[in-house]
This record gives sequence, C-alpha cells and structure tokens, in this order.
Amino acid sequence: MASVLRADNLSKSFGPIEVLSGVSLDLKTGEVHAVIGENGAGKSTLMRILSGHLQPTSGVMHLNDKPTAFASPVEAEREGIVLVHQEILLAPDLTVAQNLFLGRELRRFGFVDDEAMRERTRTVLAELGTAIDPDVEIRHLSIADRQLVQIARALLVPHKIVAFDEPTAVLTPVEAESLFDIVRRLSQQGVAVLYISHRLNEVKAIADRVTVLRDGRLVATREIESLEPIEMARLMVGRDMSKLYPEKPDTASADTIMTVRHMTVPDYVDNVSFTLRRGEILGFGGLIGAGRTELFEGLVGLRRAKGTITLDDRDVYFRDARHAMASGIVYLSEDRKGKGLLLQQDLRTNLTLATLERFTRGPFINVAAEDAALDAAIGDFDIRTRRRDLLAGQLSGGNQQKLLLAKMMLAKPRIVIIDEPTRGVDIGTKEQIYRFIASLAEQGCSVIVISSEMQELIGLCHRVLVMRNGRIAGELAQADLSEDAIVFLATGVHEERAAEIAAGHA
Amino acid sequence: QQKTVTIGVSIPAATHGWTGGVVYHAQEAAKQLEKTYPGLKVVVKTSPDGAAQANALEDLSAQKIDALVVLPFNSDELTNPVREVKKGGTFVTVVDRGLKDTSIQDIYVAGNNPEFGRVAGKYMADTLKTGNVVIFRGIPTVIDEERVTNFEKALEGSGVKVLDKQYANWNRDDAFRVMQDYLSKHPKIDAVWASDDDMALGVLEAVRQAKRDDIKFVLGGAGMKEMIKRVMDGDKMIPADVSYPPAMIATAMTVTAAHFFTNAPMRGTYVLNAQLITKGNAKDHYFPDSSF
Amino acid sequence: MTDTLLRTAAAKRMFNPDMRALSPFIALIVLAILGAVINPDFLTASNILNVVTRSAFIAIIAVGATFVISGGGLDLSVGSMAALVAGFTILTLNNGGAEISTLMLGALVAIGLGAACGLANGVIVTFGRIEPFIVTLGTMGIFRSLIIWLAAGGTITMRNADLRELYRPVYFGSIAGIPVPIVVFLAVAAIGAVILYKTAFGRHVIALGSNEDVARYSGVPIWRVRTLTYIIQGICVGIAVLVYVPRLGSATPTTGLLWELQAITAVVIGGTALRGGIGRIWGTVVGAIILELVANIMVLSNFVSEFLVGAVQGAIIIIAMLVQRSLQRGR
Amino acid sequence: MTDTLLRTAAAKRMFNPDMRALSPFIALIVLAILGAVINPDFLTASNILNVVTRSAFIAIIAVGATFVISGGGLDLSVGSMAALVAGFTILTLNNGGAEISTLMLGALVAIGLGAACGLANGVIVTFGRIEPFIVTLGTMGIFRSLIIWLAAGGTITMRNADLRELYRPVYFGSIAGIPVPIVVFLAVAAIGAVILYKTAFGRHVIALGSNEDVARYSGVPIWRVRTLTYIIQGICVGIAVLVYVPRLGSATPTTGLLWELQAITAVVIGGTALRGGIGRIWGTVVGAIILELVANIMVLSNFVSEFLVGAVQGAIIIIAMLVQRSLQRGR
Ligand SMILES: Nc1ncnc2c1ncn2[C@@H]1O[C@H](COP(=O)(O)OP(=O)(O)OP(=O)(O)O)[C@@H](O)[C@H]1O
Ligand SMILES: Nc1ncnc2c1ncn2[C@@H]1O[C@H](COP(=O)(O)OP(=O)(O)OP(=O)(O)O)[C@@H](O)[C@H]1O
Ligand SMILES: [Mg+2]
Ligand SMILES: [Mg+2]
Repeated sequence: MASVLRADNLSKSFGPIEVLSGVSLDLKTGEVHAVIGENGAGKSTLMRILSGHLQPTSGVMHLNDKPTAFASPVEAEREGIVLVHQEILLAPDLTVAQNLFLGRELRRFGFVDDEAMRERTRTVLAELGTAIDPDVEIRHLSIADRQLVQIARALLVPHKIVAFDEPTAVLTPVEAESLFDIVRRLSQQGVAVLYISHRLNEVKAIADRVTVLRDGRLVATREIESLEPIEMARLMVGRDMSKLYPEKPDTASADTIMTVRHMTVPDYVDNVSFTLRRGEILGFGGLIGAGRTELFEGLVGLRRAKGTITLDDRDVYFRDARHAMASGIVYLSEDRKGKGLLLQQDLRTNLTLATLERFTRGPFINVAAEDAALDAAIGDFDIRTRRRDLLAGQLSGGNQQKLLLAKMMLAKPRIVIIDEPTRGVDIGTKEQIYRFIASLAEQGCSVIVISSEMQELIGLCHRVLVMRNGRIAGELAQADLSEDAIVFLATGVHEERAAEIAAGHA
Repeated sequence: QQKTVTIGVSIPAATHGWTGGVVYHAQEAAKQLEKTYPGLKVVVKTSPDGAAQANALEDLSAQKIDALVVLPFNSDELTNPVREVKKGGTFVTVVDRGLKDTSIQDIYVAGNNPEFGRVAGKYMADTLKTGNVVIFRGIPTVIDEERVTNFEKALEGSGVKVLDKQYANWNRDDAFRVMQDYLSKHPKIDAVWASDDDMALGVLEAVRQAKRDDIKFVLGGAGMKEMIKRVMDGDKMIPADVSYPPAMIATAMTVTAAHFFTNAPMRGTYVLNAQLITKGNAKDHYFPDSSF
Repeated sequence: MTDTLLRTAAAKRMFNPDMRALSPFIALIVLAILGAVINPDFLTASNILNVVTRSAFIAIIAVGATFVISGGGLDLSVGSMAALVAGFTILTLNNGGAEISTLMLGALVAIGLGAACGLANGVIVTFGRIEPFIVTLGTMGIFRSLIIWLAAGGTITMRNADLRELYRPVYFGSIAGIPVPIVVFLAVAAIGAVILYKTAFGRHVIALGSNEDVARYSGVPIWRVRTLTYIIQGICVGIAVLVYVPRLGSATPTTGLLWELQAITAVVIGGTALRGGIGRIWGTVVGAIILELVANIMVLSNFVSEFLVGAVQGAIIIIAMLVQRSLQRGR
Repeated sequence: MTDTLLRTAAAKRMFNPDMRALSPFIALIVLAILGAVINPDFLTASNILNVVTRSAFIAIIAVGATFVISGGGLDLSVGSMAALVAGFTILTLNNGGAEISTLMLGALVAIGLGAACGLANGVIVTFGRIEPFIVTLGTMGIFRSLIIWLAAGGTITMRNADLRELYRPVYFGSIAGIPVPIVVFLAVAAIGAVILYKTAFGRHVIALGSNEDVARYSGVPIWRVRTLTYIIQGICVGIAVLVYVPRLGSATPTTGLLWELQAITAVVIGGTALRGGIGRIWGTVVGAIILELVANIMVLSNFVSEFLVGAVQGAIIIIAMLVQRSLQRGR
C-alpha cells in the first residue's frame, strides 16, 4: 500500500516545554491507523499538527511523497485532510445545518440554499444513525449530539485523510456502531483514517495498525493482529494493566440515605423515583438523551424540577448547587469544558473554586494552602501537567477530568454524582478513577455513576437503573448485570437485537 | 522694550449653536488682538463640562497667564476654581454668568438671563394679549431655569397661558420632535417660545409640515444671523428675536487686552442686556460674516 | 425506535413559536395601548406616522449596528459619523446647482464617506486588534471634532433654497401614502434581513459573533467579514443622513449626539445579543420604533413633570424588557 | 520528577514579566515623555499633582467598574448616579451646621445612597435577567431625571460657607505632601485590589465573568456575587462624590455627564477585558490617569485648534492602545 501522509521526526514545544519529541508516522491509503497513549501523551497535538491547526517546531511532513506544510486548517482541508476535534468546535448560535456548511455554504442565485443544505444534513446525519433536527441550534444539543454533528461536518468535505480524535468518548453503543460502519466504509473507499480512542476494545475491533505514544515520544507502531488490548495498555502505561476494575467493595449497607420520589424535569424527565443506600455505587445507564443528566441537574437545583427528595429522613429541596453541596451532595458535570472548569484560569483557581471558604484565613484566601491542595491533587489524582501555572484549558482532556474530580472531592461530599466519569480518560487513569470511586464507597460515601459505557456500569456498580425517554425503564441488581440486559432496557428493542448491539460493540 | 502678556480664555466647547458662536468669536478676537498688540498671546481653551472647565483653569494657570477671561459653565461650580486662579495674582474677567463671589472678578461682562426671559415674556403678552403658548426649554441648567421662570413671571396677569413646556436641549432635532408632538396634543397653539434660535428652526419645520395656521409666530433667542435676516425681511412667523450675542466674549477679551496695553486700567461691570430685536432695529444686530 | 423518540421531541419544538423573536412586537403593542389610554390623540394617523417617520434615522443606523453587534463588535462612533457625513454632504450640495444631479452627487458623497468611516473603524479593529469599544470611542471623538472644525463651531446649512425644496420630499414626501423615510427604512431593513439571513456573508457574521475560533477553522475570512460589518454600518449611516438632511437642512456640532446609544438600545431591545451570535433585523426596527414611541408618549401625557420625563422613560424601557423576558421564560 | 520540572517553570515565569499587565504603565510613561516634549511646564510637580488629583473621581469610579466588568457586567449609570448622590449629599450638608458631624452624616448619605443605587442596578440585572446595558441605561435616565427634579432644573449648592471651608481640605488639602484625593484613590484601589485578588468574593467575581455556568455548577452564589459587584460600584461612586463635592461645591444636572464612558475607557485601557474574566485594578487606575493626562496635554499644547482637540485626543487613545497591543504581541 502507498503511503499518503508521512511525518518525520515531528516535535512541538509550547514555550519551554516539549510535548512532542521526534514522532514519526506513516499513514497508508485505506488503512485505519489508531493512535493511543495516556492522557497528555501528545495525541491531540500530533493530530492538530497533521491537520494544520498547529505548526510543528521541527520535523517535516510529506503528502504523497511531496514535502508539505499547512499554514492553516483550511489549507489542510483543501488537500483533503480533515480533523474531528476532541473538543467541540461548533458555533453555538448557528443551527446544525448552518454549522455543517459553515464556510462552504451551498448557494443558489447568490443566496444560501438552506433547503438543499438541510436535506444534505439530514442525509449525512442519517448515515451516522441519528435524526438530529437540522434546524436546532447547536447550543440546545447534548454533547453527544454535538459530537455527531462534528463528525458529520468532517465527512462533508472531500477527504483523503480523516482524523478522529476520541470520537466515541461521548457516544453510546448505538451511535458508536454507526460510526464504525462509516469508518469501515471510508477505508474501503481508500480513505486513510487516523483514529484516537481510549477504548482499547474498539481499537482492536476497527484498526489495522496501532501507534503508541508515551510522554510525547513514539513507543511503537504495530500491526493489529499481534496486539491484544492488554498489550496495548502495557505499551501505553508502561506497566501491566490486567485488572481494570477494582473489587466491588462490599459496603452497600441496607440503610437508605436518600430517597427521590416523583422527580420531574419539564421536557426531560418524567416522574422518576429511586433510593440510594449508604456506601452504594448506583449506576444510571441509558441512551443519549434518556434524561439522566437532566434528572440529576434537577435534583441538585441546577434546573427547574419538581419532586420530593428525602435525605436522612428529612425532606429537602435544593435551591442551587451551593445548597446541595452544603448538604453533602456534589454533581460533576459531563460537560467539563462548558460547566466544569474555567478554561481561561489556572489550575489553582479551578481546583478551589467550589470550596474557597476552606482556603481562607480570615477574609483572605490562603494561597499557600491552595498550593498545598494543588500539590496534593496533582499527586492523588495523578494530574499530568508539566507546569503548574498552566491554564486549565491547556491540560489534555483526560487531565481536565482528573482536575474536575479533584475539585469536587475537596467538598468532602457524602453523595457524589459523577456524570460520565471516564469520558476521554486513558486506561491507566480509568483504573485510578475506578479505584477512587470504590474507595469512596468504602469510606461510606454513596456514589451515583451516570455512564454510557456499559462495561463500566457492570464492572463498578452494585446496582444499575436504566433510563429510557425520561423514565426509569428498569432496575438491574448486581447479579443480573449484563450488556444485553442494559441495552434491552435502554432501547426497548427485543433481546436478540440488543445482544447484537452489545456484541458488535465491545 | 516690548511688553509680553498672556491672556487665557476658558469657554464651553462648541456643543450647540450659541456656544459654537462663542468659540468662533473667541478665536476671531484672539487673532485680531494678537495682531493689534504685538507681545500679546491669547490661549483659548474649551471644555465640555463644569468639572473639565475647572481642570482647564488649573492647566491654564500652570502656564503662567497674566489674565483670565472665563465664561463659566455654571456660577456655583466655578466660583472656587476661578478664585484659585485669582489667588495667583491673575487678572480675572468673567463673562455672561457672574460668580457667586463678585470680589473675584476684576471685570464682569454680564449677560442677563432673567432679562432674556422677561423680554420674551413681555413681547408675548404685548403682542398676543390672550392666547396659548408652548415653551421649549434648553438643557437643565441655571441659565435655562432663570430664563423660563422670568418668562412665566412676565406673562402673569396677562391673558397668555402656558400650555406645555418640555426640554429640547437647545437642539434643532429635539425641538422638531417635541413640536410635532405638541401639534398632535394641542389643537390650538397661538405662539411658540422656542427660547433659542436653534430650537426655533426645528419648530418652524414641524409647523410647516403640519400646515397648521393657528400658530401666529415663533419667538427664538440669541440672535443667530439667519433669524435676524428673517426678522429684517419681515417674515410673518419670525416677527422678532431676543438678542444674547455670543460676541460678548470678544468684548470681554478686547477690554481685558486694553487693560494691559492702554493707559486706562479697566475695571467694573459691562452689562450687555438682552434686547428685543424687531424689524426696526434688526440691522444693528445683523453680522453676515459671523458663523452664528 | 430511537428515531421516533427523537423526532417527537423535535416536533414539539416546532409548534412553540419563537417567543424571543416575537416579544419585541408584543412590547410594541402593549406600549401602543398604553399610549392610547394616556391620550386619545396618540392613535391619530398623523401622530403614528410622525413617530415612525422620526424613528427612521435610528432604525436605519440600528440595522447597520445589528450587523456589527451580532458579529461580536460594537460601534460607538455612529452619531458623530452621522454629523460628519451630514456636514460633508451639505457642503457638497452647496457646491452644486438646484438639480437632481447635485442630489445624486450628494448621495454618493454621503454613502461613500460613511463607508470610508466604517472602513477606518473596521481596519483599526481587525488589524490593530483593539477592543472595538476603544477604537470607536476614539473615532467618535475624531469624527465629532472634524465636524466642529468644518463648521468652525457653527452650523453648516444648505444655502440654495431651490435645492432644499427639491430635496425636501425625501423627508416630508410620501409614496402611496407612506412617508418616504418609512419606505426607505423598510427597504433598508429588508435588504439587511436578506443579507444577514440569506447570504453566506450574513451567516459568517453570525458565526464570527458566535465563536471566532470556529469561524476561523471553518475557513471564514474573519478579517474581511468583520471589516465589512463596519462598512455596512457606515453605509447605513450614510443612508440615514440622506433622509436626515432634508428635514432641517443643516448639520450642527450636536447633530447625532447620543445616537449611538439609541441605536445600540434599539438593537438590544430587538433581541440581538450584545455578546454577538444572534442578530434580529426586524426586532431592531421595532426597537427603534419603541424608543421613539416612549418619547412621544412622554410629551403627550400630562402627568409627568418635564423634570421627570427621563426617569419615566428609563423606567418604561426597563419594564418593557422585563415583560419581554417574562414572556420568553413563560414558554 | 514532575515536581522539579514544575518548580523551575514557575521560577522562569517570574523573570518573564507579564506584558499585558505592564503595558498600560509603559503607555503612561510614553505619554509623559510626549507631554514633557510638548510643554516644559508639563513636568512641574504642581502640574503632575494636579492631573493625578483630577483623575481621582474617574479612577475611584473605575475601580468599581473593574469589579462590574470583570464579573461580566456593565454599568452605564455611574455618571448620573454621581450627580444624584452629589445632589443628595449637598442637600444633607445644607441641613446641618458647620461641624464635622455634618460631614460625617454627608459621607454616610453619599455612600449609602450610592450603595442603594448599585443595589437597584444589581437586583434588576440579576433577578430581571435583562442585559446590564439596558438596565443601566434605564437607571441612567432615572438617576439623571431625579437630580434635575431635585434641583428643579437648576443647581444644588452648598450654602454654608463655614462648612465649605471645613470640607475644602478633602479636595485641596494634602497628607504628607500628597493631595488627599490621591491618598483616597490609592486607598480605594488598594482595598479594591485586595478584595479582587485576595478574597473568595473576588475569585468568585472572576469566575462569574469567565464562565457563568461553571460558576453556577461550582456552587458560586452567582446572584449574590453579581449584585455585590454593582453595590461595590455604587459605593465607589459615593466615595468619588465625597472627593468631588468640595471641589466645586455644587451639583448640577450636567454633573458627571459621560463619566460612565470615561470610567469604562479607563478600565479597558487598563487591560480588563470587556467580556469579563480578567480584572486589573492597577491597570484601571493607570488608565484613568492616562485619560486625564491626554486632556492635560491638549490644554498645555498650543498647536491644536480648539475645534480639533477631540480628534487629537481620540487619536492619542487609539495610538496608545496600538502601542500596548504591539508590546503584548512582541513578547
Ligand atoms: N497551548 C498549550 N500550552 C501549553 N501546553 C499545552 C498546550 N496544549 C497542550 N499542552 C500540553 O501538551 C501535552 C499534550 O496534550 P494533548 O492534548 O496532545 O494530549 P492527548 O494525548 O491528546 O491527551 P488526552 O488523551 O487527554 O486527550 C499536555 O501535557 C498538555 O498539557
Ligand atoms: N437546552 C436544551 N434545549 C433543548 N433540548 C435540549 C437541551 N439540552 C439537551 N437537549 C436535548 O435533550 C435530550 C437529553 O439530553 P442529554 O443527552 O444530556 O441526556 P442524558 O440522558 O444525560 O444523556 P447522556 O448522559 O447519555 O449524554 C437530548 O435529545 C438533547 O438534544
Ligand atoms: Mg487529546
Ligand atoms: Mg448526559
């Protein structure tokens, strides 16, 4: 096979820090080339260089054996290289169709041809297995839907190389499955696909070759046949990763700590009731749009909601997140960039934002205490930052997640609600987060895990509630936990099909 | 041996017709005087509001001026700042609006705002005998307040009634707008006291557009050359005007310069009263070359 | 199966009229009713036509401001720019005879100078990368000074009486019973709406205001687009001046004072977000009419002392916004 | 390992001064040199002290504006608020004898009324969820009207001459050779800096301005924080008025006109971002001094026609910003 894109010895520094050192990559036509590595290994940086968003500090690229350099992403797109970003890069005030065609609007008689663009949008989205309304503004969409729109946008331009930066991190199995179909079809058409993911099973299922990065250096490039997920993990992390999930702590006691009855969030959640026990890890499964996020945002006072919440046998009502936090309940948003972290502020500011009153001496902030807390957080949560005065937005995706965790844990909560805890997190970190969740339960905390990764729910939770269309579709006790069962409850389709979906995805 | 004298002139910025005229006359006079008296330097500074004028006064005295000619924004506000200048031994001439403490001013070239209102009111009462008038106020300031109060006082006891009064900020556009609304609101208006020639021009356009013939005339004020011309030409709508010449600044500057360059020291008050301009005496008030 | 689920949600949204876009109109109607209650003269055709005609300048300028603001910019210089353009236009007219061709030349000068002023703003903002607030505050001072200097502190007046008569109908005339300024501002708004909603350029303006990085990555020529919004603003100022000049036939150093605040207020009342990314041309036009209506009601009412007019006016605008906001939340 | 890396990087940053924070100071120095070249009287101690003293009102108000703006808000009402507070304060002073206690009462009234006005702005913005631009434009009209009404269209003056003498030193006096207004504004800026940089509240303001959602999800009491920024703005206006009143001894309906634009300009020149999330108190103070310096240079220079002062002033401000911007980019 001919190589379309060859990168030789690419390096990239931000200021004094080198985040990529002499990485070479050879991409062949029609192959699916996975790039894996820990959070902060430099995968996104590499992709951004290949697609013209960043200029390398040193090194050269060859496109079809001709030396090339891209001054901007637009130039790279002209050569047929498109990147689906890890973070969402869409204009929030424009509609789906308008975003898809931004900068390359279809025109008729000099005016934009909205009808045609809407039609094309619908078609492209249908290929991705979703029916997002082309006329909805992006700001109304969930992150998952935004990610799909972003993928659709990339597929719309004529492309020879498509780079997906963690496309499935925010997707559920059904959408992910459609995406894999598309990836396979692309490679059959001779398009080269670069694919970044932390879901190693996915990589095994779809990739032809795998490149592993660690600390900005190339570790290895291997054919997939010889490479099992366990081995991938070892290459990435540098140690053995045979055991991902911790022992489920046997801590779920019988006494109920919180009872939620008739919770209704207008337009999203309809009459949901459940109980939470002390020391329990309770999972919430379901498809995208099932209303899990909204349920818990309503519960902690971040959205208008009705219903009764009984905490320690007392009825409570939370006006806002502060109020909920004071009662020992914290909610970690799935949207860590939009709602979790101040991307333009430094790590210290972010870490202590929710619990500033703990870091004051008299009326003043005790910066030394904050710094100590940051040191502790960097250690405890293994936040990989090479400079501690970095802005939160400059951390790699997975490390942002760890920072968010650290931030909310400072509140010393009794009930922790984590929405998509391991979204975009590398396998080593995942294991750390799982261990952390288990240890929370051991210490008597109750943890609610909202996750679209069924393996995670199965491996971690004592009990799983599955939501569908704003209601609870069913409850699975620990013994009954299986992907089939979750998919069945989540989709409502009958069991063989559910098994197929569950199997198609690993 | 040549005598060198610096005169600082502090006046409001050209933010409407009349102050525009003041700036114009100040600059013309400065050029004229510097030509007449070699060795004389005139520094003209404008300010957009009272506080800025106080600043400008400080800055002028930092430049070591021998005399200050000031047209204060506001008597109350500027009394103290002018006093500070005076303390440095500067000769002070005050124009139009007298200071609270009259001992500060060496020369006072007085305009007379109450008189301005009174003359206009008396003209209304005399010509109309009975009828309804509407009032256009300027910008909320003491000047405006004095003019309007005395206008209304002059109407007392006559058959002339004030239907309405609104601020139109000495601005043509605002006057046009307010007049249109007056015309919608009041079915019969006999005369308009626009209190300022700029506003009178806006009023006239609104009346013309509405084709209303109940309005017998519009009385402006200040003595803008276009308006004086119309009085001279016998325009029915503009039978008269009330003078309030912006050239008073030039008078003040001339007198001040004379104090230094002639042998007769000048002191005291020069009153330039508001005068009624009618067809008879319009010629004396018409300066076609003035900008105002 | 999932398909149908999602579709019903989408369908639900369709039947929910966009309150945000409608609410300025509702506020307008409420105000009109208020006016009629306060003074029966309010609802006479002549009063309403006067008010709407008067709102024309601000409305036209505000259409331009809608472009600038929804593109994430701001222009504080429009009032001074209007004064400067008016002054220059009148000087041009004074140099010609009482012919249509003179007016044509005047129109060319007005629009050309407006566009040039806008270009200056746009270039400094984009290439200097300075906050538009500062840039246009600076040019506001510059334009204002230039007109004061041109007029030597006085007034620039159209000297040729015949030409004035020829020009007068542009403000005072009417086409099919509708005053010319209203026709002009409807035309400007309609063209503005087509450009903003139906062309790629308009879409790029919104994208720029929504998220500049996204616009850049998408290959939107952001410098050109941003500069063009300021040029459009300038052209709108030029057109507004063409309607303004025949009314009083003069330009003074106070012409256009505070028009920038009025234009921005009209834009915001109309539902355009000051942070950019949302642009509502028709809302803007309604906003401009609302502003003029409130002033009109103040003069027509008899309860309010002339000292307090500003207070009541301010309160009405805040209340109108509160009403709008509660309408939007009610859905 | 990571640790050492981290520490060295932090150390390195120390030697790399933050150009964005420094550039207003550099612009100030450049302007001072320009002033000295234009007129040798510029660099006299008395002139410099005059200029800095005069900048006190705007500087104090702008410190408040730094809170509002870095928290993502805007307050256009400060100028009118200053007029209203000044009027009320003088009326209070006129009711008392020539004693210190009268002045104390006046101070209480000024600061209390300022805080109340700020509270009104804050409550309408937060609970009404209306764009601060519109709210404060509305209250700007309201406050301005109230002072016109209080003054019945005229002026409110301090009547008691003895009390005036007693009060005079607050503007004209000096402490250890430094004029009192400068002492006051340094104190206000210092307290402001401590609050903004060293307290939890200040951190919350910045968080709110950076991203309201994140602040809300982090349990920041956003309504309280936002309202407090407006109250702080009001208190700063009250303090500024206390320094202002002894200077001119009266309040008029035109007092404080356009101070809001000056305050915002000072804030922006100082490096605070209008969109929120960055606040620079000391930059703001320098910005206020720069504005006053430019006006001073205009008065001291004798080449510029009176009519063109505004143009040159506008141009200098734009150029100063361009210089700043290029300094920042140069690093
Ligand atoms: N603008 C920047 N300035 C400084 N450092 C940066 C910047 N952008 C990224 N970095 C650093 O570069 C390193 C690599 O980041 P990158 O986003 O490429 O990681 P990644 O492999 O994609 O991680 P993840 O799996 O978490 O997405 C990180 O340590 C990150 O903090
Ligand atoms: N502000 C909004 N306005 C209108 N619709 C919205 C808004 N936010 C989200 N939605 C829609 O509501 C539905 C539910 O959102 P969301 O995906 O967050 O639910 P979820 O169950 O938490 O999913 P997950 O946790 O798997 O992401 C989606 O279809 C989304 O498009
Ligand atoms: Mg990444
Ligand atoms: Mg969710």
